[in-house]
Amino acid sequence: MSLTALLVDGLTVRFGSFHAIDDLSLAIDYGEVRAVIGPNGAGKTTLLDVISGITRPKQGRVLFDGREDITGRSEAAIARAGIRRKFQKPSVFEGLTVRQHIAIGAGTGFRRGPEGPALEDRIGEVLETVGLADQAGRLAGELGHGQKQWLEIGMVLASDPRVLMLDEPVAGLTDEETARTAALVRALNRPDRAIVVVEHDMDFVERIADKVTVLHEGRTLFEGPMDKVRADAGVVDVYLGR
Amino acid sequence: MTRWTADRPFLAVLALLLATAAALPLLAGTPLEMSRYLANAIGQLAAFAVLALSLDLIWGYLGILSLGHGLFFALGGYVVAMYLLKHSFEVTGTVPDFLQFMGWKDFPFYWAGFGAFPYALAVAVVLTTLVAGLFGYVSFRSRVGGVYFAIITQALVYVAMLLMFRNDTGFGGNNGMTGFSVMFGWPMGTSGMITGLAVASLLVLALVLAGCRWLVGSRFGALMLATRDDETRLRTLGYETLRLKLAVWCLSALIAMVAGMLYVPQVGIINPRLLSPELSLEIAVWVAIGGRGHLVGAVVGALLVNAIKFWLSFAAPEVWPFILSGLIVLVVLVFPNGLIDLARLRLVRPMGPRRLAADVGEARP
Amino acid sequence: MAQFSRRSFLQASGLAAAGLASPIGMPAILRSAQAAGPVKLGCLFSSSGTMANLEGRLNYVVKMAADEINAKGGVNARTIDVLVSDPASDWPLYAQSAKQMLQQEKVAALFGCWTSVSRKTVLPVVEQENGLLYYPLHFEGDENSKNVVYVNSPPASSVLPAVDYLMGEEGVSAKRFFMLGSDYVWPRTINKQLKGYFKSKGIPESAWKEEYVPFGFSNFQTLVNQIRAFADQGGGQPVVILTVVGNSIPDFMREFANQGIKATDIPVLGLDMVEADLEGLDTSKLVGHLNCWAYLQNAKGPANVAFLKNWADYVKAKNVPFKGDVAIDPMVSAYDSVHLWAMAAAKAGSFDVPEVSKAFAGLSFDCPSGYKISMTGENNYVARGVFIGSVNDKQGFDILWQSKDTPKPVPFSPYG
Amino acid sequence: MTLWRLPLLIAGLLIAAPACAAGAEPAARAALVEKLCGNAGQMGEAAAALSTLAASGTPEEIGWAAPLARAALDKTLACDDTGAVLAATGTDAVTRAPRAPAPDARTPVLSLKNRAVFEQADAALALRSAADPATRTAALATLERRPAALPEGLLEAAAQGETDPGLRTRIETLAQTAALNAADPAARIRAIGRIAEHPSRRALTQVEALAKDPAYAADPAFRQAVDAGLATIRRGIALGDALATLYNGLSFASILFMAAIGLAIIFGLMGVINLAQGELIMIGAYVTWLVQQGLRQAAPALLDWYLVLAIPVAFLVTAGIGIALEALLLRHLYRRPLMSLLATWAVSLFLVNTVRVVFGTQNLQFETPFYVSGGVPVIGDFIFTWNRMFAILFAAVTLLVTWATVRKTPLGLNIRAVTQNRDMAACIGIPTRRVDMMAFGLGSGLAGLAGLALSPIYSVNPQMGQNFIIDSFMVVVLGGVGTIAGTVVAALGIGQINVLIEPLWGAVAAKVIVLLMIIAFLQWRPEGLFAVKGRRK
Repeated sequence: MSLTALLVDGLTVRFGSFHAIDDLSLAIDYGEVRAVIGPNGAGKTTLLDVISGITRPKQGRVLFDGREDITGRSEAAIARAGIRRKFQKPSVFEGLTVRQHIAIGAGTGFRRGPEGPALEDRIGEVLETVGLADQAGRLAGELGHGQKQWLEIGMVLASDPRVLMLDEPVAGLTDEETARTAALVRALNRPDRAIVVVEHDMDFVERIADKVTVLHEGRTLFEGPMDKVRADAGVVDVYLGR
Repeated sequence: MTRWTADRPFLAVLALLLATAAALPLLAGTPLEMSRYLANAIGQLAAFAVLALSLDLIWGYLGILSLGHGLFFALGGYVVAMYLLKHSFEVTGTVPDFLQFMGWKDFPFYWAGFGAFPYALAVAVVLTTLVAGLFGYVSFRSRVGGVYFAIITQALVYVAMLLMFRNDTGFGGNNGMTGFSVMFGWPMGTSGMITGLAVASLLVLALVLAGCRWLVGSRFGALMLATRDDETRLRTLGYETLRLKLAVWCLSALIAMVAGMLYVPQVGIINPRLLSPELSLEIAVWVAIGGRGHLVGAVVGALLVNAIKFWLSFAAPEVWPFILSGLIVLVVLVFPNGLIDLARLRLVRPMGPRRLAADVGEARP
Repeated sequence: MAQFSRRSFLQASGLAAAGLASPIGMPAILRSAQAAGPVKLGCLFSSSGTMANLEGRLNYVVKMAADEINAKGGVNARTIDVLVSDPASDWPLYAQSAKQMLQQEKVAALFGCWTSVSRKTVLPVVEQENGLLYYPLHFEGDENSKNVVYVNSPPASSVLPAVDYLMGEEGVSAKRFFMLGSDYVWPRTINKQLKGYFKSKGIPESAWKEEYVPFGFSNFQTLVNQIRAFADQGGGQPVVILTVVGNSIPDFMREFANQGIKATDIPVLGLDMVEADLEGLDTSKLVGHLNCWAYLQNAKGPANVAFLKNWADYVKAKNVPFKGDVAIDPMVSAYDSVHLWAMAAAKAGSFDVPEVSKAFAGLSFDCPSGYKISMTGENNYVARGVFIGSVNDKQGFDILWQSKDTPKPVPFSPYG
Repeated sequence: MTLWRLPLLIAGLLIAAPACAAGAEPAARAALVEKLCGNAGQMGEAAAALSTLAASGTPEEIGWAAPLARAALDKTLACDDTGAVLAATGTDAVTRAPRAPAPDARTPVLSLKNRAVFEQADAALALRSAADPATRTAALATLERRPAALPEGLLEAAAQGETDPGLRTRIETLAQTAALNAADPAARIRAIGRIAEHPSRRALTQVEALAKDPAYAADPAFRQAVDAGLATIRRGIALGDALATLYNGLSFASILFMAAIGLAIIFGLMGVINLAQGELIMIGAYVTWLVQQGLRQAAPALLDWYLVLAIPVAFLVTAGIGIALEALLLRHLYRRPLMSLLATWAVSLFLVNTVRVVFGTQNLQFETPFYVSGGVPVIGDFIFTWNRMFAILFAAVTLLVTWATVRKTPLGLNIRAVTQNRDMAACIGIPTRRVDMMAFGLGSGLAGLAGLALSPIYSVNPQMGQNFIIDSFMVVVLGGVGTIAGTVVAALGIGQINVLIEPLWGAVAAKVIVLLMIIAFLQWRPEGLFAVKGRRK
């Protein structure tokens, strides 16, 4: 196993004449919680879209586990390889119960995945982790906003992914919920797992992130620990200059 | 999804279907015997209900609206009509009309073998799977969905209609095919045949309903709902939704085909009007009125709308279109889940108005 | 599907039951109310859909004829009650309505269908139920069911005389024929028979051309270009034999006139063209084009005067949504149908179809066309006169030619 | 140009002098009128006699004959036992003394063959006698249709008497054309040249026949003239065919565009499939008809301009219906596009049947103003028909106005903003609901205008809208949602391809092939021709 979980190499994404991502390179290691921040339109979500296979880059590639080129693969293949992602808007299946979500998340494709008691154990374990054990029978559409966020995290967690990407996990949450989520993210950190978090909430980022990447207009503006970020003149300029 | 044993509306409708199927032959000869007209009407209604189920399966549970399901309905219909004509010809020697007016001496070569029902059935299954599979594969692969899929399927069925209107295709053209006189060696139009076809339709409907109920209650059913609610989400969880959609789409097409095979012998004619975009749209209307995403809703919707249509197009032809459009608007505005909402109106709701499964998850922009 | 209360369960199953039961319950009520008194006749003409403009008026004509008969005391001491349905221009619905009329309502006779498709759809039903259908349209022939009365003419006694006229000295000495039709059985059969007829006259195959357009087709620009090209190739007087139907007729004629072609250049014989098709057109540019029917509004004679007056009065009295001053052949044919049926029923002293059928031989009726139309026992066709009409500038047809008497109808064409 | 005139003039005089037989004597006149009232054969003879009079009669004779030909065509000749009466003036056909026709008088009906000869006789007489140059021009146009069948000497006499120089030149040209089978080789060669000036398939047939003429083999000059004439005509026909195809394609495209543009705005903005769009087109046509009927009552003088005067009315009425539809129904269905599709279908069902109940099912009668009737032959077989031109121009103006509205007005800016990002637009204070309503009104109003533009081309009845719906959706989807340019290009492409395929495999096949092409294209490029790419999901 390589140390580098994700290697983004010379990535360019264009929508029409707009450069969403412009020759971007970065590396994310196992055991690391990496926060990606930046103003609106900096390319954060697009970066996650490219990694999870939703958007095809114009140039560049994404290597998983240091050697597996996953650019151009289908979303499902990338997910099965062990890269899972929570979306910006809570994306849950409103017609299914909480339990069914975790069961779907635990499976990998149509055939493989845990069955019977093993599956039940896994579901119980994940629900416990995200704190939804008492909601197992409810329809996802009936859950509150915070619960939906956690449900989605539980769903992507269920398959025990190697790379976990969280797009704005605390957007719209109360302080208390944010604190719980921060604890959850830290608890998910393991030596054989990389976690990428896109977030605007700086306090939250400070609490969870080992390292921060600041994107601006599709390029890396700064990379380093959070305290350095706050001190960096360029970053301050970008955030305040708007 | 509740277990099927606890799904009381489902059990009620299933029991009603089976009871009607049993009553039709049992009452024959008694004073309560249903008239041939009625038996025939029930049989046709059952065929429509099967058709509605096929659409509900993909629209209600997969979120894909096809406005071209008449294509598969008609495909089944055409194949069974070819069987009936060829079979009638082999038994009675009657030459079909369209051969006469086209001035053709013999059946076109592709009619060979259609006198045997198993062969016709096999052709229907293969053709439906092929057409549905090919179209579905290309569409789903390029992620055509939502209203686009609806429009394209509508155009597809329209193209098929234009093609079948042509007389030189060897399928009867605009006239279509009629004059079926023999089926499985027995004469058509007798009371026994009419009852038999009606019973068969009811049994098939019951079977399809039970089968669909089993499917949507399974793990696969959960994945269908997940695809409907958020396909990208499901894909990024490692599921190739293309395969799932394709499988359900083909299954749905096959059910529609079966509905066509039941319908045509009972109505006694097939022609390209079955391919008109309006009919395909109407199927969606039945499902929407009954309750999208509820198998029972689709069945009830199809039965109700068509029963009223049968009755009104005779009793008060002028008002039917107004009633239909009124019904649609009512359903769309007041009962967003279809008339199945009526059944829940007085349900005690401790948590305030609950959103129902079918109310969400339409294709999003 | 969460939890259902007992009540909601009952509602749901009640809903399903209502769905199944409504066709059972409702007609039963109608049945009991209508069982005793009058004898029932059924109409199978669409009042909605593409055929509504043409077929719709026939419903009223049948009712008007029934009123006339009722005013004279009805038939066999019973009054006539006309039932109307709306098959909505949807062919399978014609069969459905026919079933309903025959099986549920036990009508004594049906009057209906315009297109051949709808007739072919209804045919098996009438034959199975041993009913009686009066079909008021001229058609392709090649059919003779004992359960259908063909009130209008088959091609051998309507189309061929008209084509003969065009080919003759008195007409335009036509030598070349552009056959343009809607793609369905009637135009196909007509053209097949015409080709057979041309061959029998020694006209070479290069002298005709056949084109078909789909139902409801309206963009005739390219086709009219093709007709001009065909006409300009030389080789004798060209004519267009037009068998398009419905709205395609006015759309074709409009484009034809707009491209500056006059009847004196290339005459059009519109076999299905009636006054109603000219309603929206400026006919001053179409003067001279032809049609051929068994009745034209300008027919001479007291029967026609009386019929036109009756119709105009009826339209006014009943607020009928059609023009009171337009009468077309199928209207008269439908009118004749009701009278022919009433005469047969009176002669048979019964409403039973086999009895009524036996009474057909020797019936005759003073048709508004001025001819005495008649039936023989040989077949179920009615002998009618033939008119060739010429479009005038008042959206009507002048009578250009009419047959001496009523030619004997020939059900099966000898040509192809 | 003047060289050939002299001999012709002399020839004309020579012919005119002795040929005063037919109409001078009262007895001869009575005989002619009797023939007019006779059977088809006799009527034909009468027409020939009238034509001869036109060529060689005295002005008095021509003046006497002209009303007769007219009356035969207009069916205003009342024949009775004592002759005939010209019903238009109430005078005896022979003596022109006032008299009433007998009560049993009948009006002879022209057979087709006779109609042709009477039209020619009437035109010939009018050319010689009409006071109004416009009438003479129209008469000449009729004569130009069949130059070969003209009575000898007519054109020469007419040219001589003609006062209008332009008209005289035209007559002389026609005279030369008519000399194709004359004895004089020079006249024939000139005739070929004249014919080749107006290439058409008929001209081609005429000249091609000359290749079998003995002179073709014998006379090199003649041969050269024929070959050159044929080449010119063939070129002209090819050019005419190309132009006709382009024009037909353009005209079809303009219809598609008109039907689709309103839909494109609504679909692009709200993602709503408005299945009632076809019915709004139909209602636009009905409103146009109502305006026409209103003008007939209120201001008959303006009747010809009803198509123009109806523009604001048709737009406002259909826009009003659209706004009502949006406010009452579709407003509640955002985020549920498939349900709104069914709802609009219900609306279309309702509208069709309401119109059917109110107006009946028959085709509406429209006046045909001069600017949408007839056509001008251009070259070859290409005829420039005015009703199509009206639709094309109308579509072009609509395009311009729509484009300006969307690009240059505040409403347009809002519409674009909402189309591109509804949530963002709402955030910056754009009243999206109001914009939706206005845009729906705009889209519906454009459909109403389409109905107006189509009324001179298609039959107007309650069903008419249904013909457009699938075609217009294909245009919108192919063009790419939300772009006017896409709609234009898609309409042009579909129209042109359709017209190109149609002569090869027929109308049905053309439609099928085009639709299949679009379906296939959309599988390959679901966002259409001109869609803006963006982040998916």
